[in-house]
Amino acid sequence: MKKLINQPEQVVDEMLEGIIAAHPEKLKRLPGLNVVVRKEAPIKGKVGLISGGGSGHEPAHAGFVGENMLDAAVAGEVFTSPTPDQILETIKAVDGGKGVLLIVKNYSGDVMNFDMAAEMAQAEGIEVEQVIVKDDIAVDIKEDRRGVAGTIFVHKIAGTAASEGKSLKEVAQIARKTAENICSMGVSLSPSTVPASGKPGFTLNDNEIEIGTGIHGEQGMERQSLKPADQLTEEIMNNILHEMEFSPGEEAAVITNGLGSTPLMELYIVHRKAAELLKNKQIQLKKSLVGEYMTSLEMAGCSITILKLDDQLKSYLN
Amino acid sequence: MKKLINQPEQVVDEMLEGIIAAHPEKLKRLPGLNVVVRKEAPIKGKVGLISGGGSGHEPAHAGFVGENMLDAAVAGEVFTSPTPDQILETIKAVDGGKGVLLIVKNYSGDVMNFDMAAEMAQAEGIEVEQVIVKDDIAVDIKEDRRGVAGTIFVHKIAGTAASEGKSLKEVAQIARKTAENICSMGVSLSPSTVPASGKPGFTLNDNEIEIGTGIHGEQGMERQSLKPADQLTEEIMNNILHEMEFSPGEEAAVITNGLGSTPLMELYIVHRKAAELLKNKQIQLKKSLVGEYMTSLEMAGCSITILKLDDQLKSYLN
Amino acid sequence: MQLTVEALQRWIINTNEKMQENKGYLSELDQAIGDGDHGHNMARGFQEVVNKIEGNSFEEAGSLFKQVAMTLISKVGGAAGPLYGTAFLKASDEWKEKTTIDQEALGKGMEAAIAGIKTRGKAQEGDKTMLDVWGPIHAYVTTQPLQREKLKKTAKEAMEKTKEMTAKKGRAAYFGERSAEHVDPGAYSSYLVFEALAESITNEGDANG
Amino acid sequence: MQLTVEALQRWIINTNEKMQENKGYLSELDQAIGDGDHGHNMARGFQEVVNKIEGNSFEEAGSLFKQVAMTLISKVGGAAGPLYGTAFLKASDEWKEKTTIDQEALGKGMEAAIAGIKTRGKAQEGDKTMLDVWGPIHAYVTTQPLQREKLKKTAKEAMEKTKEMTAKKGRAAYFGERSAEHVDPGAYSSYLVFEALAESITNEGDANG
Ligand SMILES: Nc1ncnc2c1ncn2[C@@H]1O[C@H](COP(=O)(O)OP(=O)(O)O)[C@@H](O)[C@H]1O
Ligand SMILES: Nc1ncnc2c1ncn2[C@@H]1O[C@H](COP(=O)(O)OP(=O)(O)O)[C@@H](O)[C@H]1O
Ligand SMILES: [Mg+2]
Ligand SMILES: [Mg+2]
Ligand SMILES: [Mg+2]
Ligand SMILES: [Mg+2]
Repeated sequence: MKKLINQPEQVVDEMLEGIIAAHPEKLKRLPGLNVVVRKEAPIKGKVGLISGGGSGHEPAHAGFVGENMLDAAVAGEVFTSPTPDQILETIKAVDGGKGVLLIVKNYSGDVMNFDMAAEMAQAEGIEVEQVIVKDDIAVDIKEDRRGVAGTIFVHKIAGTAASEGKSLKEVAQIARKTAENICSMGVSLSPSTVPASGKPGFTLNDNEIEIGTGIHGEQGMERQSLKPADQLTEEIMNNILHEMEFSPGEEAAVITNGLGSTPLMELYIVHRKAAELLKNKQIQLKKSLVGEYMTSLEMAGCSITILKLDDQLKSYLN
Repeated sequence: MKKLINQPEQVVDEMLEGIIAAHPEKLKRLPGLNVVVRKEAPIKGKVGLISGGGSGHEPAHAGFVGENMLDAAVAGEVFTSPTPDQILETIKAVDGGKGVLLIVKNYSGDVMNFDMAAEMAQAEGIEVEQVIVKDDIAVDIKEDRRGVAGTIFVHKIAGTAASEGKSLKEVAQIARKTAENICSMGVSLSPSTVPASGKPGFTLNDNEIEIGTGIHGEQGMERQSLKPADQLTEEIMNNILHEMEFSPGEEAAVITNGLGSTPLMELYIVHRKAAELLKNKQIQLKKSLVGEYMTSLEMAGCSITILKLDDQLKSYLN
Repeated sequence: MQLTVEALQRWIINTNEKMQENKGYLSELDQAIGDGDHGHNMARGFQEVVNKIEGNSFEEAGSLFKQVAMTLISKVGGAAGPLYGTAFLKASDEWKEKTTIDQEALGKGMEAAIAGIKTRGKAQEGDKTMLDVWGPIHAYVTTQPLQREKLKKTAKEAMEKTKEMTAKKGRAAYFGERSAEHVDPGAYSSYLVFEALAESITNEGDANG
Repeated sequence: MQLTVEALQRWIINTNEKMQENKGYLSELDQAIGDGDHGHNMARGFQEVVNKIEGNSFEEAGSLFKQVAMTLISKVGGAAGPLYGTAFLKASDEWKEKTTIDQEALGKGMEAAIAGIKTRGKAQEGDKTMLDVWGPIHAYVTTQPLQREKLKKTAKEAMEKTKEMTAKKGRAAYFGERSAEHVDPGAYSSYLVFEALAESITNEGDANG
């Protein structure tokens, strides 16, 4: 394991220190907790927005704390959901009197920990709503789908809605609508290594790739041999578009997301093909995000996320 | 070689297509050339700003084309300087009558190709100035130093100066002052593979790192065994600060730059230590950039860049 | 059988020792059908529990297990944290004010714990989770006189049975039928919990005492 | 010796064939003390040159070499592109209007080419670059009657000598003294250029013709 770290037990703490050292004018850390909060929080009259999950997905989630985005992010250990006590303190720290929305990715650990925190906060009289993101179509059963890079769209759209002063009910409703209109799928070319374990999460042969791998290295749909980027992109896009109903002329936003060690050059090559395929189907590409948004440490590969837009979602995305 | 590409000969062209597909409202490509230009270019009354070099350093350079930054970027083949004819066309495309500044990294290929283009443009009556960035202190002799991540600061500061309507002479002078106040140094944990060759540029043992490696895999200062991030950061910072004259209370901007496959988590761990060391020396950290700015395909490792600020540079950086 | 508060405390300390010893193995099990952190999660959480309770003496079982539960909830994380935490929290409610736990009280505590796990995790027995150890142990505790070796055997067999099951809940569910060649890591950590319980019973003298 | 425009054209076509054949080897040399693209750069550039000149017939040497130079400049890139491009551009100036090149004209063309390389690259002979082949060849061409095998030998020896040199210019300079175990890639590609020239001379019949 060749990593720029000190002690594996310290990676999350030291990373958060680094984030604060980089942006002391915008961010603060809740004392003693693995939580990054906007410096202005709590903001009166604005719904508080919290996301979080295991670490190792940077820039998710602390990287999305800021104006028109999140008020706070809770960081668990690497690939491990954060605990309810940390989430509860975060809720308290961002509640400006208008309630708090929790943006949760659909993993049993995240769901349970955020649930417990929401119950505790509600018991203390804070209004809390949750939106569960389930965008990874590599999992068959809809209810069991994992939350992956599409979560970024929920951060952004709910963030703008909250900034406009919308109520908790309204922000939650927009966030849920966003989540329901997102499909994602990834492909992995090489595994990542959790610092504490020191061993790669899975193994792939020299010429092997895995379609549908999750962002913690969860099993995907199938192993294949390496193929040209265009072919791979087409396969992923077909899977996604098969799940979504698009009529000619409708609009979409796309994230071509790097999983950690795939060069931006390759992401643009993939994005080029994705854009071409949308065009062929007369789907209008209104917004593109190409880069690392939801990573899996140094995993190689990428994911494609499509958000189907309507006028409301589009206006909040920009 | 496991890459998300089609034909190795097509990577630059397809990447540029992807960039344009992602941002059609902001960027255009010069027909038939590997050049990305702001949609509004040429902008009357503004000095045109061009950067460029071999591909494989994404987001450099096309990723920095935009408001308050570059007007255009010229992309060579992977790790190969672009040719004078492409640069000449770019100069013509961004000259708004106030002349053009070329931001060049100090590699003999880049210097010669940009020189030739500048001569050709001057012969056609266009005013051209150049600034050569030589920030990589891993090379002993100052005149031979390579241009690496510090180039981003030159893009940004010259970009703001140009936007303010400053003359070519003024913008060039500010750009040169910036370049003279930048020192960078990198460490590599694993090599990158140029698509056309299919083989890693060098080899490192499982426990080996190389201090001072260039962004094309050029030989560094020495090979060492892997050590804790804090120790490594201290070594790099000492090397850099040894080259720069800082008095207590003076101000700095820092880029903690990922070389391609190093997770953001690790970059923040390094940045944390860099910030701490600056604090110990009573140097005020005024601006931090942490992420991938000047990469080397999927090389693992990072570089640290320090820019010494004065009031003028600081005002243009923000 | 009567377990004093001290014996219960030793149960937890003994559980921690087993988690530390089996940290690597538990994470390996989790690497096969999950994300490879279960051992680290359990070892981190139980170490904190022991840091909190060791040296302290508790008057009654309720406050001991509330402390255990709250520490697990705030230190384990992942799926295991809320589940083990909820389990011990529900048991602590049952054991409030009790200075000794007899077999009946043990059964009642486990019943509450299992109900807590089910509510929190929305899983059933047979879904290839820790429930597939807790369930059989509960059945044994409520129907037969407690014996150290029998308890161990029951836990072990239940844990081993999860190997054949297809996961329906938690990360292992993503592996679908391919999960059916591996023991569930949460079932294994629960087996360790009850192995430690069995050993506590012996420490009290006769297993039926 | 007299080289017709057609013979000169065959020289360039033959050079391209050598670049294609040695593409991998040239990049390997460059991988050792540079960035591993020299073979790809030269092969790409000379292929374009041949695409442009093959089939066309040129009236005189100047326009042929201007075409060669401009294509190299716009297709090779890196350090080699401007240097080879400038070299042939300067030579083309010398060879303007000439329908044959004799040994004297060859020497004058090379002199101009070398001056161009030096101005553009700011290098000297001994810096471990392509100049360390161009220099010795120029010396030979301007002092002795041209002979095919002798020309080849001179080029080969000059190329091999770069192995011992320490690089002072170009990417190899970063390797400092560690560059001194490897042949310079640009020297090797220049050796191929002159080997092809030698073979063109033979095609014209007697090497001294
Ligand atoms: N919904 C659930 N109900 C009961 N047990 C569950 C559930 N989800 C997961 N588990 C248990 O938790 C274990 C995994 O715990 P752990 O690895 O620590 O968390 P995570 O899956 O979040 O990484 C599984 O082996 C399983 O026994
Ligand atoms: N300043 C220079 N003067 C003369 N020749 C040079 C100079 N710099 C580089 N070269 C030659 O160019 C060769 C490298 O070319 P190439 O690999 O194509 O370009 P790059 O170094 O930009 O990747 C070197 O082997 C050397 O012979
Ligand atoms: Mg986990
Ligand atoms: Mg090169
Ligand atoms: Mg796990
Ligand atoms: Mg080269």
